[in-house]
Amino acid sequence: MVTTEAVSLSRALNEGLRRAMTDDPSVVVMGEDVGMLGGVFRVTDGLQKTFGATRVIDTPLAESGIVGTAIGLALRGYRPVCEIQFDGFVFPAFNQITTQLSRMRTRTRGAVELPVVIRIPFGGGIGAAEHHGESPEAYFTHTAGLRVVTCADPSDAYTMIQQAITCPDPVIFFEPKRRYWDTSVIQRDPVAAVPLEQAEIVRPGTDATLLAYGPMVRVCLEAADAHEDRSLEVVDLRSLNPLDEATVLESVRRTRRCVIVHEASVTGGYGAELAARITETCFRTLVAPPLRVGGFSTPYPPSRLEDHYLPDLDRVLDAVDRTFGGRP
Amino acid sequence: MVTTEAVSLSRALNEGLRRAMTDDPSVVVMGEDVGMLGGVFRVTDGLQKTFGATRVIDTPLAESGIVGTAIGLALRGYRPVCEIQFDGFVFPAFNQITTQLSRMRTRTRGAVELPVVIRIPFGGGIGAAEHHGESPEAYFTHTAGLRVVTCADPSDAYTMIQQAITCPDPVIFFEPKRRYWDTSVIQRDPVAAVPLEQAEIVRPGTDATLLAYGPMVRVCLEAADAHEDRSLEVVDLRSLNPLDEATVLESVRRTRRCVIVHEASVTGGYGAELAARITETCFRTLVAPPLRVGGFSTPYPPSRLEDHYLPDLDRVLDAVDRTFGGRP
Amino acid sequence: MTVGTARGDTPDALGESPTEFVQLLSPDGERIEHPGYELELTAAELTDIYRDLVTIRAMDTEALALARQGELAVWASMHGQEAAQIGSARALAAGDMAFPTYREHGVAWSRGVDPVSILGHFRGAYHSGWDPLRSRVQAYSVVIGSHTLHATGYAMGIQRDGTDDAAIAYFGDGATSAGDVNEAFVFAAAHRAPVVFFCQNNQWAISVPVDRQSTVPLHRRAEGFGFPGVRVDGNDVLACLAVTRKALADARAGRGPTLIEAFTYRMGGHTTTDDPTRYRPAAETEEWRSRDPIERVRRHLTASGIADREFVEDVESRAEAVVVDLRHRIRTLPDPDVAEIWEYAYATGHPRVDTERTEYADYLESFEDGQW
Amino acid sequence: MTVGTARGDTPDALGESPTEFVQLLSPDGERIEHPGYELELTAAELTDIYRDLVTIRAMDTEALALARQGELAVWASMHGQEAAQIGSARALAAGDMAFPTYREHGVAWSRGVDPVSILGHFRGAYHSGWDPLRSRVQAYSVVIGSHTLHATGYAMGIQRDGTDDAAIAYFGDGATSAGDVNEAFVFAAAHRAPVVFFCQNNQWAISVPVDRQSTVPLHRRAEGFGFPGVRVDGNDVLACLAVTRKALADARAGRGPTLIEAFTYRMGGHTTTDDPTRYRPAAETEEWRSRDPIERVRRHLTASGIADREFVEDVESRAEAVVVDLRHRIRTLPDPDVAEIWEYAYATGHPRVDTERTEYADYLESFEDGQW
Ligand SMILES: Cc1ncc(C[n+]2csc(CCOP(=O)(O)OP(=O)(O)O)c2C)c(N)n1
Ligand SMILES: Cc1ncc(C[n+]2csc(CCOP(=O)(O)OP(=O)(O)O)c2C)c(N)n1
Ligand SMILES: [Mg+2]
Ligand SMILES: [Mg+2]
Repeated sequence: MVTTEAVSLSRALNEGLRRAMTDDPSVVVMGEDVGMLGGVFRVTDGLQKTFGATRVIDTPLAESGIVGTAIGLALRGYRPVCEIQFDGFVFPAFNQITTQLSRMRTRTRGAVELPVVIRIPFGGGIGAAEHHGESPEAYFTHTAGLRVVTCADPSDAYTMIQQAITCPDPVIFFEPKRRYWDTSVIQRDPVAAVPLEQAEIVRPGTDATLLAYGPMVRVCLEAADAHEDRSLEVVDLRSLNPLDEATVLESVRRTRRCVIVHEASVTGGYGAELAARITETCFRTLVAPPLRVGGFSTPYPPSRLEDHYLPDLDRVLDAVDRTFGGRP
Repeated sequence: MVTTEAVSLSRALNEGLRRAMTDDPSVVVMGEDVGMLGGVFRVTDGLQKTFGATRVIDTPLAESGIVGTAIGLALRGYRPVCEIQFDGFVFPAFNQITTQLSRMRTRTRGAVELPVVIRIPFGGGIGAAEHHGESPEAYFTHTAGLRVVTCADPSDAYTMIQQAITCPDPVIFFEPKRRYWDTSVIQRDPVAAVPLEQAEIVRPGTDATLLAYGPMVRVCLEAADAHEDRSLEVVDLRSLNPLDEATVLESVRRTRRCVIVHEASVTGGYGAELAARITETCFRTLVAPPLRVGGFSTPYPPSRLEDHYLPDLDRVLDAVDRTFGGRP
Repeated sequence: MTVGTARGDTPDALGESPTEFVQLLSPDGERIEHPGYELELTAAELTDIYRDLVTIRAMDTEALALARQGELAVWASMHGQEAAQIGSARALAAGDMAFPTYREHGVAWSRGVDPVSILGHFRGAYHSGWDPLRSRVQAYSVVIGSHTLHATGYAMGIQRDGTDDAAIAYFGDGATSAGDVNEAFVFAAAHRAPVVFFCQNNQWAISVPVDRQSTVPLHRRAEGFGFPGVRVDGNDVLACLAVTRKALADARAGRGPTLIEAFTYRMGGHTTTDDPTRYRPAAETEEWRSRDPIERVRRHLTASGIADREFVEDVESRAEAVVVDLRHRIRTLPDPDVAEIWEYAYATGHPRVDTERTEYADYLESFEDGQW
Repeated sequence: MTVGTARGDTPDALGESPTEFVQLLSPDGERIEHPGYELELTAAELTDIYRDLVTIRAMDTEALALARQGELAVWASMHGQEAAQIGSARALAAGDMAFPTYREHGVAWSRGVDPVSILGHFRGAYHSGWDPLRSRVQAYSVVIGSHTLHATGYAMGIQRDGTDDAAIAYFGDGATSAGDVNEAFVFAAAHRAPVVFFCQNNQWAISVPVDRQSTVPLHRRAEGFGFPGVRVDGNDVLACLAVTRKALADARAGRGPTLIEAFTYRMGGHTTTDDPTRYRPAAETEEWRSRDPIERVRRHLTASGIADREFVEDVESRAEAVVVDLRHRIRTLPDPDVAEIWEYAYATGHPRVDTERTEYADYLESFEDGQW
């Protein structure tokens, strides 16, 4: 079913999955509540009805089991797409992801490929309970052998999920939870699709670069719109590992300033890698240090406090101003 | 048993544990093979004989179970010291560490403290099989609520393990596997002990700072000795979270150059956080970007290749020279 | 009174094979004897139980309304599981420690936890609103299964203390698939730890029916780990009390763990954000309504002359009073102070955490100064 | 021939209660019938089995020597477990897939894996030296238990393909405590997946005796998950073959998984870096030596006239030839090229990985240029 009206990010993922399952009978979807319920965010809505219970599998409640059996299915030639219900519940599967999924290719000297996609709704800002609002991406970007990507809008959601599924490497696919219901008209032409590992300059600018991904892209766009004095460029990284260094470094070299924004704790977060890499390569061009805006170095707070913990427009602008030598 | 001759790092840990168990009957040691065998590295050698099987517990083979029951023991007032047999086997316990151990204090608004120590032999260079030579520290330093420390020599091993045990916060205690058999005369005076969260300048210098911890401290000391033209300062971080920013930043501000060395993959490793933080705070003082020397962005290789993967004296010196504007 | 083993459901009722379980009170309120599970309760004890059941049902109903009004972010209803929770919690001694999931409001209430603390969790005011060590019920556990290992470790601590306390871990049917729960079985069996595993099989793990988790009755899982499992009518508060009491007695006597499967039903959605009509037939829920855990106690009390209409009305009006007070207090519950973000992460000083707190306070102040 | 259930050990022998298991060949080489496990083998099949047993024992002995000489970094000996591995692997059809741990050299050998690839793993030349998909035995799995889920998922794939292949997962007694193994039981049962769980209970997980993992026989774990468990004399190659064959037939017929507990013994240390004298009495090992899995086959072959002294000598000299060749090839096994560090991490291009490879090559070259 192809629509021309605006669709939500959740719906775009649903259509992307549907397309992938139609194109390739080896694609199977598995996870908790992905069948009749269609997933708690409805991303797999209706898929079981169309493709049956052997291709859309309601699994027992065990994340290690989900990823572990997905690896087995991939060894048998399938392309499993696993859903982890919420960010905070990926940790029981961490061993399978880190010691098995990410390494099978290296372990077998290329003899075995594991084209497994692990979808994880991530990020906060929806007023949810503990373990339902977190951003664990840095645990995965440090794990060699994994690809880590995230979409920020419905168009990317639609294409990137399909690209992730056809990718021969395992892909951790982060979905910006609080953007599930954002809508836009989606681009369905596969020829026009940006490659999975490429970053995108979603708003050109000249004075400073804002680096973001997933839910923070919109915040950065709003910040760029809001800033009265400076022309801010916003880069949506899209792929965190590999990082599209060419696009990122080109932008930073041009603007000579950058602010990195994510929801995860700043300490040891993905922004640390960005800042370190940018400094290593652009040290002489930079006129200010790369600054990081993100969650604090404490566990994610109860939801009544999350608006403080999460970067917002004001905190981004504050950091931008600091790269220009302090608050105005 | 107190000795005045040189003891190995493994032995120093053993003595530290023995001291802690003698001082406080609530300390229990638990893990796979920690009893009769004394652990695969003999760190718990003889403890079961002295303290009995109720205080030195040979657990079933299940790391989540080890950490999960340790949390329960701590809730009941005990101070468990868990041994994870090798770095690569901590991942089945990752959920318990990340979602439970690190957060119970926050979750209960300070009502519950979990003084649990998790000992993990880490690092490569001993010719071991897959999963036996890795450096997972960055997964833990990004996890708010945990303290992460590592010792580099027998004296620190002896005192730091005792400090970790008395610490009211959960501590991930990394032990540099390939230094277990390094020996030195250990300092046993508790009054002279450096606080757990403090870094130490283990070799003063003026031209560049080498930041290292655990197994790489010795490599950096050797590099400092070997460099013919430059005076290199070596800082042993000891505590990764919290980081002793005061000591680190003071050193880097003084030398204006720094090289960060660890065995873990550079991508998303702890060095990224160090580099980012140093740049944020010392940007105008630095004359060169902080450089990172570490493992590559690929899974740990088979042991016949590990000498290439692991930083050595030459790679450290190469980086030092690059901070001075290229190879000599 | 009839004697023997009751059947929980008939093949046609739920489309599965008949289920044997321990039942002491039939859906009609008839008292049944079950060998090995003798239970003598005074009239006062029975009316207390009834009071608890009615009160938590009222609180649950109120919480659902508060969630609908936006006063709570979400609510996990325990409707249908009152007997399992009140019955088992009543079996606990003062020194025992309970390890609940997010749905054990009846257990928390039984342990004397202020209901505002329970609702405050769902409001997002805090992760946990009570002191777990003082109230002897731990913080609600959200990551399925993890806390069963905590209960087991806690029980290992009891063994080392040499006291006759016990621990009880609550979890659902879905949780039985989790590695942690099975590891808890391994550790508890290896140590003969004084822990009771209380599984509320409410037939559903969100949208997944229990037969996706196991093709055999859940209580049978225990035997292969080396300890007994028993199925109890989870809608029968007396049976839940008796079965838990026996399991706790065994634990205290050094006979190790027991797995109790309380066969019950989740009458509502998984939480207020769930839509159960997407995956389960209304007829199933209706069938279970006829086995209501509160109704049968009322029938029993009335039939045995312990309670009259006046008593029933008194219980209801007192429950209403609790609810009115609760509604008021939750609506006026202040948001936590922003400093709580940093307050509890570490017991000891942490330079980065301290810096962040100060910097953020300065940042917030800069707005109040009108600079922004 | 005697008929009936054999006893694996007597209370005084191992200090535990008698153990019932399926046995088809007594330690004396006497053929026994066991109802449900009929087995007819030709003389050629029997001699083939014997040849395998002797050859892998010789290889194992050689590998121990090579480890002592420093040619291998470490070796995990399978001494004592030959019958369990050869017997079960012989039951596999060509299309079946085996999921081994680090100790399944007999299984790998049975599947036609070049022994140099096995030893190369322990030399540290590579993590895995064979193509798992072509040889139909997966890479050695080191993280205890993880691969049991892979086997289960693979079996779910077989179901989806509609073929009658099966999967077999090997693991030890210690592994039964791991969450992953129990989750594999859950998934396999829920899907009735065609997978056989083959547990070699060699009585020890490094220094931890099996009774720390479970107080009841391990095969009983299965029942509570809804599938059958069976204990077999793991030192009896015929029984291991018959029991595995039946389990595989059940799997192919859609009857779901079976847990097989092969009751056996690890005659050596855990690996060459282990010192078993620290934790277990020599008498125990000696007791088990009298149940040697190879000796009983030799006795049977000799007694039944299938083999004479000449045959036995021929088998030994051929095994020796394999070993001599192996020794030579492992000693001359080249170290892997340094580029392998980056070669296999990703199937597709990865800028950072590519940069590192180039930079490191330049760096190495700078030494060769004599600049350093
Ligand atoms: C490890 C983990 N995975 C997934 C979830 C999401 N989740 C919350 S409740 C639930 C179902 C739980 O079912 P059950 O154990 O039967 O308990 P019930 O909710 O029925 O009381 C799921 C999948 C979670 N909380 N933790
Ligand atoms: C998850 C994990 N934890 C710990 C280890 C370390 N380790 C290697 S083998 C072993 C014992 C395994 O015992 P068992 O399962 O009985 O197999 P066996 O070695 O006896 O064949 C342990 C603890 C590991 N490999 N993986
Ligand atoms: Mg349930
Ligand atoms: Mg074993």
